[in-house]
Amino acid sequence: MKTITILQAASLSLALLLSQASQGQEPVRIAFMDPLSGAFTSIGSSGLKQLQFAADYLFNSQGGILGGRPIEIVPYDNQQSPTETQIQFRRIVSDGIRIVFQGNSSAVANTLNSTISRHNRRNPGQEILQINYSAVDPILTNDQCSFWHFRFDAHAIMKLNVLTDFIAMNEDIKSVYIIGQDYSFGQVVSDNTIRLLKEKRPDIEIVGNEFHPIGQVKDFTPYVTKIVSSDADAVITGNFGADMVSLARSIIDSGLDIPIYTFYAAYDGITATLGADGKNRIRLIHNDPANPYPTVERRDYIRAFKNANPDNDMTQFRITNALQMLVTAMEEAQSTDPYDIALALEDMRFTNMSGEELWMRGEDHQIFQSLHISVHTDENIEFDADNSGFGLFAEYSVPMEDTIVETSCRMRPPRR
Amino acid sequence: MSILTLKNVCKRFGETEIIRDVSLDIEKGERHAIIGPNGAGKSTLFHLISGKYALSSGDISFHDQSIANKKPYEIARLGITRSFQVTNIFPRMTVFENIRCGLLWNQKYGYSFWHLLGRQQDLNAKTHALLEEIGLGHRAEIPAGELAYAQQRALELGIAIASGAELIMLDEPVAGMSHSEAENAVALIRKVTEGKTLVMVEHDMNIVFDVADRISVLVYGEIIACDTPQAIRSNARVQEAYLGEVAADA
Amino acid sequence: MLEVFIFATLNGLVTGLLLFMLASGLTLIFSMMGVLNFAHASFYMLGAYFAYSISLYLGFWGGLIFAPLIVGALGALVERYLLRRVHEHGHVAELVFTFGLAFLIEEAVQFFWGPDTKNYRSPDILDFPLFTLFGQEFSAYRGFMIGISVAIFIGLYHLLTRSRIGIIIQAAITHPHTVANLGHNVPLIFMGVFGVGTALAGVAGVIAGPVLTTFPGMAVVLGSIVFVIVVIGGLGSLTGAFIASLLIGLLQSYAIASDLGMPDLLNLLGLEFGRDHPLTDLWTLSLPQIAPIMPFMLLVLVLIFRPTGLLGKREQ
Amino acid sequence: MKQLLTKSLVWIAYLAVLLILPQIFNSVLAITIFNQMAIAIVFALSYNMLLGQGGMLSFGHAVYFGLGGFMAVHALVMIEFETFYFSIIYIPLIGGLIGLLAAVFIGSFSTHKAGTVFAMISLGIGELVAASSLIFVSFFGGEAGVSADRTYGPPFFGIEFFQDIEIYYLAAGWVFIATLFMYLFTQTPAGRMANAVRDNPERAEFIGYSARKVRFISFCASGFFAGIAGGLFALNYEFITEENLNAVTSGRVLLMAYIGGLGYFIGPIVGAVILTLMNSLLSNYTELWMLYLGIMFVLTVLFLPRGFAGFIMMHRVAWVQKRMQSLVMPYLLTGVPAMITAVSLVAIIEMLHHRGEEFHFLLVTLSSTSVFSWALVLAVAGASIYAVRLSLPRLHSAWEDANKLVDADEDNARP
Repeated sequence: MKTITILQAASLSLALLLSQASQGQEPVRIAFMDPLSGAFTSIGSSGLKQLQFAADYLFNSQGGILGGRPIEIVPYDNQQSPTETQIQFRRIVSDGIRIVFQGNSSAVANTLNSTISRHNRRNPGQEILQINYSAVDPILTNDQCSFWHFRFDAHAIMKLNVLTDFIAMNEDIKSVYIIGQDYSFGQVVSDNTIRLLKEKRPDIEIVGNEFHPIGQVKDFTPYVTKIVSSDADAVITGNFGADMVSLARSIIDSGLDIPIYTFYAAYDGITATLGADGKNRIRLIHNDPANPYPTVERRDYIRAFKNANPDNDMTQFRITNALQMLVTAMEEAQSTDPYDIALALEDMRFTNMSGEELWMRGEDHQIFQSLHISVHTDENIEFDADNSGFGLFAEYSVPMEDTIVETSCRMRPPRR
Repeated sequence: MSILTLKNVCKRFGETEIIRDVSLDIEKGERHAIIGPNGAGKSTLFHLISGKYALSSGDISFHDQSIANKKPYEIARLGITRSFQVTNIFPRMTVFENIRCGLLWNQKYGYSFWHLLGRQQDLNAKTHALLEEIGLGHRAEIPAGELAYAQQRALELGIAIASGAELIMLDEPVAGMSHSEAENAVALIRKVTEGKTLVMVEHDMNIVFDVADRISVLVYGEIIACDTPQAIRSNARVQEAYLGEVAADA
Repeated sequence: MLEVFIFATLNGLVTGLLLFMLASGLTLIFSMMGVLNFAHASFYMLGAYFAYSISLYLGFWGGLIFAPLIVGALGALVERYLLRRVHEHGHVAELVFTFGLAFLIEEAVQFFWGPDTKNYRSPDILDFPLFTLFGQEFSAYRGFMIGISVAIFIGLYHLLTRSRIGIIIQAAITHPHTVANLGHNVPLIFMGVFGVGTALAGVAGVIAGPVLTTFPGMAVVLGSIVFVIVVIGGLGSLTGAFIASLLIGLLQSYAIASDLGMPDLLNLLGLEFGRDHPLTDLWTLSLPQIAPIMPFMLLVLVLIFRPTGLLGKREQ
Repeated sequence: MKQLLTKSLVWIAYLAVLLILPQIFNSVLAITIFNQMAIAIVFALSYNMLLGQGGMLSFGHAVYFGLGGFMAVHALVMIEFETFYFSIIYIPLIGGLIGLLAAVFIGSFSTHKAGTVFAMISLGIGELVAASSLIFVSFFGGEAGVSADRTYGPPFFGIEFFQDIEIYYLAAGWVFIATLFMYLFTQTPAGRMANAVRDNPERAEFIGYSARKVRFISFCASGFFAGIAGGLFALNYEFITEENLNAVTSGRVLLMAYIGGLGYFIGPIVGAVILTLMNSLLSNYTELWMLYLGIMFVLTVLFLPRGFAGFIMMHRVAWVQKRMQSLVMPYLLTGVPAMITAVSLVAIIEMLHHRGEEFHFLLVTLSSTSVFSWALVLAVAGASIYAVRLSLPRLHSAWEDANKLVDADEDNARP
């Protein structure tokens, strides 16, 4: 993989210096843009490994696509910074690549989304397609939806819908405490949790609704003190990264034994760090099966990936889904032009390796598939995370049909 | 008539009183020297006049206008300029720039950021003239920090007089110079302070008695005598309080 | 409410004392050499990471002993072979150098230990609740943290007031220049002080790592705060640093604990603003929200109204 | 007169380079990088007005850049909704005015002192503004920032600024003007006194200048030009986020100015170009580019305290004495092996980084697991280091010779 990275980089910058974007080559080139240096490297590079693996294992080793053309993944490092994203996007354009995979940080996804629609409007015939495999800000498939953007992850409200159902079913929970990072996603989580719980379980009391600055909190104990003194029966948080770990740690250390409902409390070092302390306490809402994994095919796929990348996990299977559906669309349209691909992707129904059906709604380009709530444990874990023995075990699943929500998207497909 | 007047000036640092009730009149146009043993408070007196230190009590007036506790730059603008015991120039700027900066305020440039100095023929001419006067014309483009010691002292004198002040205060202008250097320095001082008022602190008695019209003797923060050189020479108190000591050294 | 207050105080104490362990070293270094060491928090981070790696083989206590020594040695080397070079170029150069060093150390940590959070655990012996109040546990480890910090404070205090080297350092703090004339090997003292200072930061890292999580960002989170403390406390004043540390520790902890905010203030004034008001963010501001920036507000205010800091004598 | 001629020639050359560059490198990416450079140059120059010219070390200069940028983006939005309507070529000016406004306010209390106190205040202010920018979402747009579309303004001679290249020429124009004015500022009484105050504030006061006022003026000017840079940023990216006024950006501009060379007018320009190139090219060769950047920065502070520009200026004496040629050979003899050493060290770092994985490095394929790789790299490193040690004394003596005589008659040293 690295070999490709560096060769690519070299040839690209060479191309730059000779001011000749290398166009019209044999391989179908797909850009992967996510943090590959800096604090968030691990998440970005893990995603890159998964995409690269999917391309090689599913297609390149099977003789390529569109009659023998290999898929070539070209990495771009945006350091999870909107500004750097702008620069890398222009690099992608000048390299003549038309399809961009991007996942991390809604801020980046939003920037990219508006940049791409701007670019596509100003440069007809050179449109770029955005494959969003992980950014969950609802507006991307609602008010800000775009013909050139497809999301392969369930957005925050969809996930919260399921999560609140799950909480509503639990009679023991009489009060919840919401704590999150002080930015858009944190706000979305808090607002919708309150809204949905009011509908489903008016008796549940919201005993706390806390925002803390992103990545600036040294010690979460003061927050936990408030949680404890509020006698909450459960905690809901949208925190990620170090903020997630520290929060969970502080809650555990304070001896508070209540469930913690999260979005991002697994993989990339977090599972290992939580270890035994988090067992049966921390639950995740996510859009893809966890242990036990349904099909043999799926298991083999994970094993193959594990063998190729012993230090990484198949953390975002949706990347594979996205690539498979993308290729299906290309084959269908017999074209690599973003416009044709987009049309083919709209309302596509696709059965993936886990044997479940995925639906890409044409109205807002939002994927729908089964959603799951899993617990952090070391029991019945076939595929663990961070090689820690701990992993995710699915406790509750919702079929695709029940995850569908309305959209405010009014999409104007471009004329051709 | 007197240009600078000190009335019962006192300066305390915490408990210790450095300047005790000093009163002094500097006549317009005179060359006045202040002498006294180390730690007598000569430099402190300079700092008080030039506004580096605030008075503890008393009053200082320049042209019958009180300058007590004014800011140094306000006092400088009124026409009092000074040099320092330890060389005090702008080391990273060229000799030329040093002098030109000295000239700026009294040439009415103020804080202007719309004049281009390169275009100010008159100003630059004045600067060159002054450079020649202090004998640094050929060093104009050297960074001041790289000058030899004696030259740096000369430069400092140049900066001091550049402001065109009427009252020039020099703190040990020839300290640490060789005999010949000192002579040149004195000559220079005579030349540039022509028609101005000079107050200087100096240890070298020959120079003091050679240059000064009047001498004040400062001992432990008090002026014990203020008179013509001859009178000072023959003043008994000064003899035992100060000159005796010097004689002993010699 | 009472329990919140009590625990807020305890938490503030823990944070404050931890901050002091960093601030004390920084103050010592500054007092001696007039260098505000930007990289100080980075040494704290190094302490945590070394302790983590060591604890994998020798357990927590091994880390507690050896990590600070390694960090201290590193610090001494930095002073001897790098900082001393820069010294002749003046304070700005020094400040900029330590700034670059901080940058470099963070990158180096990511290079050697990777960007993920490390699973650095507190020792099992201290893995029990010290006491339980209103059904809330106060872990023994936090008690241990307080203990260590206090011990270090006392130790440092004695070292500075009783021992001969302490007297010299004291002298150097008040009269930096005269000490050299007294024929002491000042460069050596500098190296020593820098070493000890960074070692203290190391200790802080070792005992903070398990609680505040060990990740490459941990230096940045604390770095500027420690700076603020040293400046607020008064450049060169240990006692000032101590007061400032506790002040900021408690301030932040109380701010988070409280639920007060602009809305309460407005209600108090009987004012009412709709959500759509252009300044809505201001009207909905809450104390917990601004807790992390409080130190900086304090810093700016102090510097404007009392540039010497609370107990400082010297100005830069 | 002759001097004036040469000077104006330099400026014409500068303008020419700015205009011709995109003709030589015309790929989309090249233009992007040039736009970055343009912004960086103005920003770094404005920072140098503070630190280099005025001796004020600031850790919060991004505040003025950012505020200018935010206001500029909001201005673009207003143009889009025709709150008021003017050509976007004036947008940078708006950024500049906002930067100036902020500087006037903050400078009024932060310029009392230079040195540590000033540095700390700037740090505090920087953190405050950065933090507030995340709290006051309605103006700063939270972590996603605010964005606008630059193409809604009235066309400027038919140009609607759809393409980055058009923005580049606009930026180039602004860069040229800003650079010119910042240079001229150094030639004014205020600019000169800034140097004087930097060198010796006490003396400056005794020649009639309030050190504080002098600092204040430089501070405001610097804020103004930082704001212009922010405005250019807004035009180029049509959006801006909190990260453009936080400590990272402040740190980056410090790096640029310092690596380029403080005190020399051209320094920051050099630094801006170098860092922009590193940032956008190096980051594609290796994930470790930040590490290399850090190493480079520390080395610069250690060995080139006056930055690259300072390194060039070091040769003034030798140049004046026409002794440069005597240095060429020694430089090559030491420089080439030194380069090789650096490269081999980089190779070692990369090998450690790609634990086990194979990767291409220049012409060879390396892997930390292959003995051959290690042998090769270590051999090269060892040999080159030895070569450096061998040739260093010669370079040293050559340097001595080239700079000798100077004490004998400094007059030669006059350029």
